[in-house]
Amino acid sequence: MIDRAALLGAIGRLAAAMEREAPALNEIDGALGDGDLGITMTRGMQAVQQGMAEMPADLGQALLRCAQAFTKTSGSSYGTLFATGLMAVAKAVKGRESFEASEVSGLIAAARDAMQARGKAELGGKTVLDSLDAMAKATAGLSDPAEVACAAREAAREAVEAFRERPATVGRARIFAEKSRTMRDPGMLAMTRIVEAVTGEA
Amino acid sequence: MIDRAALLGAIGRLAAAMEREAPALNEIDGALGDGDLGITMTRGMQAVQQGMAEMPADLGQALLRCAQAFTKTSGSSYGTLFATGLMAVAKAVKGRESFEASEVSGLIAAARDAMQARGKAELGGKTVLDSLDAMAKATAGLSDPAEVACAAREAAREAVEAFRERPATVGRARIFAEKSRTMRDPGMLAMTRIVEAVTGEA
Amino acid sequence: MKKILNTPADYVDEMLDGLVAAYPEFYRLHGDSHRVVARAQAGRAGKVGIVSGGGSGHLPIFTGYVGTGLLDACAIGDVFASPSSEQMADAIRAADQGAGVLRLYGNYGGDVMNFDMAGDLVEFDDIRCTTVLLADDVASAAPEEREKRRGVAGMVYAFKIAGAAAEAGQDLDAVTRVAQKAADAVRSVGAALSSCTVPQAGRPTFDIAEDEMEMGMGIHGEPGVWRNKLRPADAIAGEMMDRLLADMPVGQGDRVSVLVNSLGATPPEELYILYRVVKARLEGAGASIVMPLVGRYATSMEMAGVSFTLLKLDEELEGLLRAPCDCAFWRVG
Amino acid sequence: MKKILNTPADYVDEMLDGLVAAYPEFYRLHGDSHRVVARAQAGRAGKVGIVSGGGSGHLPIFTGYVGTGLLDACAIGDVFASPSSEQMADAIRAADQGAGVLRLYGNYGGDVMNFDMAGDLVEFDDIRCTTVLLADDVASAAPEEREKRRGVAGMVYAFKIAGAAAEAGQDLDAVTRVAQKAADAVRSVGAALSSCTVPQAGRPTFDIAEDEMEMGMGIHGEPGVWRNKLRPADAIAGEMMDRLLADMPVGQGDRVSVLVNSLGATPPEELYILYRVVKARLEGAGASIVMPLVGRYATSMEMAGVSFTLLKLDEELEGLLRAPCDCAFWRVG
Ligand SMILES: Nc1ncnc2c1ncn2[C@@H]1O[C@H](COP(=O)(O)OP(=O)(O)O)[C@@H](O)[C@H]1O
Ligand SMILES: Nc1ncnc2c1ncn2[C@@H]1O[C@H](COP(=O)(O)OP(=O)(O)O)[C@@H](O)[C@H]1O
Ligand SMILES: [Mg+2]
Ligand SMILES: [Mg+2]
Ligand SMILES: [Mg+2]
Ligand SMILES: [Mg+2]
Repeated sequence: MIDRAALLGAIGRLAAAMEREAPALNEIDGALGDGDLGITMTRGMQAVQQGMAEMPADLGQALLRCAQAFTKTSGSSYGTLFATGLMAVAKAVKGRESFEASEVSGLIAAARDAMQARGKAELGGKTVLDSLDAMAKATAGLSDPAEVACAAREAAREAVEAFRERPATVGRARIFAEKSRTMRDPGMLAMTRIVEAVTGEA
Repeated sequence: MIDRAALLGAIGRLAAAMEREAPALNEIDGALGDGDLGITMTRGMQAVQQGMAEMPADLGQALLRCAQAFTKTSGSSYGTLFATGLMAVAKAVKGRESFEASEVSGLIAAARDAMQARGKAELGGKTVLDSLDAMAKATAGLSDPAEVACAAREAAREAVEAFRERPATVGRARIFAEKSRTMRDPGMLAMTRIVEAVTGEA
Repeated sequence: MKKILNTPADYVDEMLDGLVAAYPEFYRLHGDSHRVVARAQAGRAGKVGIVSGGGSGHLPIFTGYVGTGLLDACAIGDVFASPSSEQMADAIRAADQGAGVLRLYGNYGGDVMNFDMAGDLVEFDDIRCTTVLLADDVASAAPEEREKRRGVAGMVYAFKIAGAAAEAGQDLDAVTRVAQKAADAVRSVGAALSSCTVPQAGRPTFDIAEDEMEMGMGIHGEPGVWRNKLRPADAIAGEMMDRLLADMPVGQGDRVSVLVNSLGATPPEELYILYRVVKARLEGAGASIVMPLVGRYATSMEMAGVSFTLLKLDEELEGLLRAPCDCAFWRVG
Repeated sequence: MKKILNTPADYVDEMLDGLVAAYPEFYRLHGDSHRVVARAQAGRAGKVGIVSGGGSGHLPIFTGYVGTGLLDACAIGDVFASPSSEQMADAIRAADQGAGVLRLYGNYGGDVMNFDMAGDLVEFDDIRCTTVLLADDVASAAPEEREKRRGVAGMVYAFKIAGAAAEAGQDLDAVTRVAQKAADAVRSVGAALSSCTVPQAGRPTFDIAEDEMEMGMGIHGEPGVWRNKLRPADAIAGEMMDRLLADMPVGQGDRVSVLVNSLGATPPEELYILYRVVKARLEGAGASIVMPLVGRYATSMEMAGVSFTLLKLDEELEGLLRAPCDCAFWRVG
């Protein structure tokens, strides 16, 4: 069961992880783009953390606040997409103080769809959408929290590698499509780190 | 005696000499300035030559035309100074169809003074003024045409060397005063070539 | 290329401070993000608002065009980086005079996401928003994929035309329609001779040899259609006109405006040399040139290079183009 | 730095062709030398004429400032080279409306000789001429030798003020007096970060390392007062203000205008960063800033660098500064 306490715990772990991973994420983003992915996530999570004390018990309201922390601190694609995904989940759990692990797959799918609508990218295009898609599929039908967490992590990790040899198709990296063919997508890698932190495995 | 025929002869020789010397004059001017001294003199003398057919017998009128050829074709210091000198001589011989070799010293002095007024430079400043000053002094009191010619040439040549080690004090070269200390002044060298051509020794 | 700045992190904030300090009669900072510039005097109540925005480093785009008969507000990001959607939402709020707001900006992925998100945010304020995207760079995608093209200097014309319509009291749908009409009638192409340097990066965005140029390059250094030896001015201008006219033919009796734009370092002297060819080509095709613009209207800081923008006019667009406007960088009428 | 041109020999002629083609409402070529630009519509009969001139490569200086409330005509030489005295005489003839002509230009040896010679030439046309020289570059000579200083961006203010006086119907002596007053009240200083390239030369005028700058450098690359590592914007602006204020103190209650000028490649973003310091210094001294100018007003083609120009105002100068003017590069009122 995921409630306010669980959320606060996840926020703390994610903020710490992003701070730790920032240089690595900046570097991989910098190879094909502007090298700000680590900054985007770190700043966003710092702002989320600052709002932790007054975080509402209504998970919809709470996740909306998290989203707003990102819309305030970042104009980068990933920050906006992440906020979009959070808002989609917020909408889905609005008015509730908890949800079950069995709902996670559907929530991830909702985030994926909202982010796809926002970013107008195709599935299969080597973006964070493909990580989410893999995670939604891998967690579908599961209800044990540990199993859900494990499946999500595995799916995220495998997606990064599965798409490694593909050319980038969106964002700044698209310009360097050929060069990108040997490189992991920064946004997919970031999503792996995010799931790892949220599920307490990082 | 200098008359229209003598003037036309001198013009022909000078135009040819300037064409021939242009690369050398451009090069020495280029070392400290904009490298246009040869172009200035070549263009000016070409324009003078174009007016040769209708050159008036009145030497004042004729020299005024020569001056105008330079005011039309050049905005460079040397062209304007040269035109100024020619205009001063033109004024002095206005209405006359000839003058004597004994007058040359005074005419050079008149040119020197007009050019000094125009360019506001001091005598002794390593410029064409110093060539003219030396020539005026060396030809003073002489009346034999060959003697006058020889004295003017010698004076011009000696002046170039006498000022060689001095720093430039005017024009673009002044910026490179130190570097200029080992170099001949382009305008003084040009005046030597001019006298040589005009007196038939080039 | 060297830059005059204090620290890269302060570049945009200090730049905006200086801009509003120099022109308090035109610009003010709105809100507390320090990244939203609005008109010093807000537009008339009931006037449709027009906002734009995007990364810094393109002055006068975007901020410079806040002014009467032009934009109402702008959100500005770091150099070549989108502002946040909250800042865009703030710009929309600043621009709103109760008649809705047109979002008018260039087609870049991050900006599009953020302006869309900003629209979601201001829904809570009951502000109605429409969108017109500039996608005028013919070198950035084939005609079949026009909607994928980047937005470049064509924005200048769109700001002018939409701004005039809004100033004239047209409603949001009408302003949006005419802005879209301008966006559809505008084509641009650029050529770069040297890179600029993003302050945070500290080194040129791309390397290009001292005797090379790149045709069709984008204003952030996006690759163009060819890179080769620098060509003579008339050949460069000729090819740029070929590319524009292939995409949007201009013929006998057509009326067009044309913008010959420096990307930054290229001085006006060179623009005039190019303009000879532009004029000869357009008039040679039988077209008349209306209000040509030659200068720095959309830049990439100190990048050397040029862009040409062609706007095909009808009576409505020409009237709006000629209408008065006023900002620190451009004045008509 | 690369240039867009056809052949160096045609650079200036083609540039002027393009300029008059782009702005036929402002400029026309006068006479047959192809190097004299006059107002498209000559000034009123009986108006005092104002001419300027000098080498090309400084747009908007000189040609750009031909216009109402500014100059009547200009003679333009090759890049960084004086026009001929005949061309200057032609410009004086174009400017004359029967009330005499003020020659208003920068203190460079060749230009001075040629404008003096041009005065001799137009004596035959019975045109009365006066002269005011700009010698505003404080870095180019000590205060004791002020008359030896180079003329730089201060010209812009002198054109504006003399132009307004002439437009207002003042006679030649009055226009000359007020132009001299402006010339006496103006001080400039520049700093260069990179060289420009004279087309005929084909290589940068001077070499300067990628991490160096030069303080006090002239607009043709004349050496400055020091060359050293590039400093932060605030330090550069601070030193430039120090130099100006040491030469012409500004204090409580003074009214000044200030021009923060790009020498070419330096983008407006950087000018605004500098302007913060300029404003703080002047206001900190108790002075009020009137009509600050920030932009490209006097350049060396694609040179990177800036100049600051300070003009101390009295009531008369302020009135003339604020009077209307109009040309393709600057409009007031
Ligand atoms: N339109 C899009 N749709 C989905 N994912 C996207 C999109 N654009 C970018 N991404 C993802 O975001 C990552 C890059 O994010 P970020 O560094 O914030 O981009 P930028 O700095 O270029 O705005 C990419 O690796 C990709 O996974
Ligand atoms: N003010 C001056 N007075 C006297 N002679 C001068 C003056 N200025 C330049 N000169 C002479 O002219 C020569 C340079 O001429 P020129 O190349 O035409 O100059 P620039 O190209 O810099 O205008 C100098 O070598 C010097 O002899
Ligand atoms: Mg990035
Ligand atoms: Mg980014
Ligand atoms: Mg020379
Ligand atoms: Mg010269």
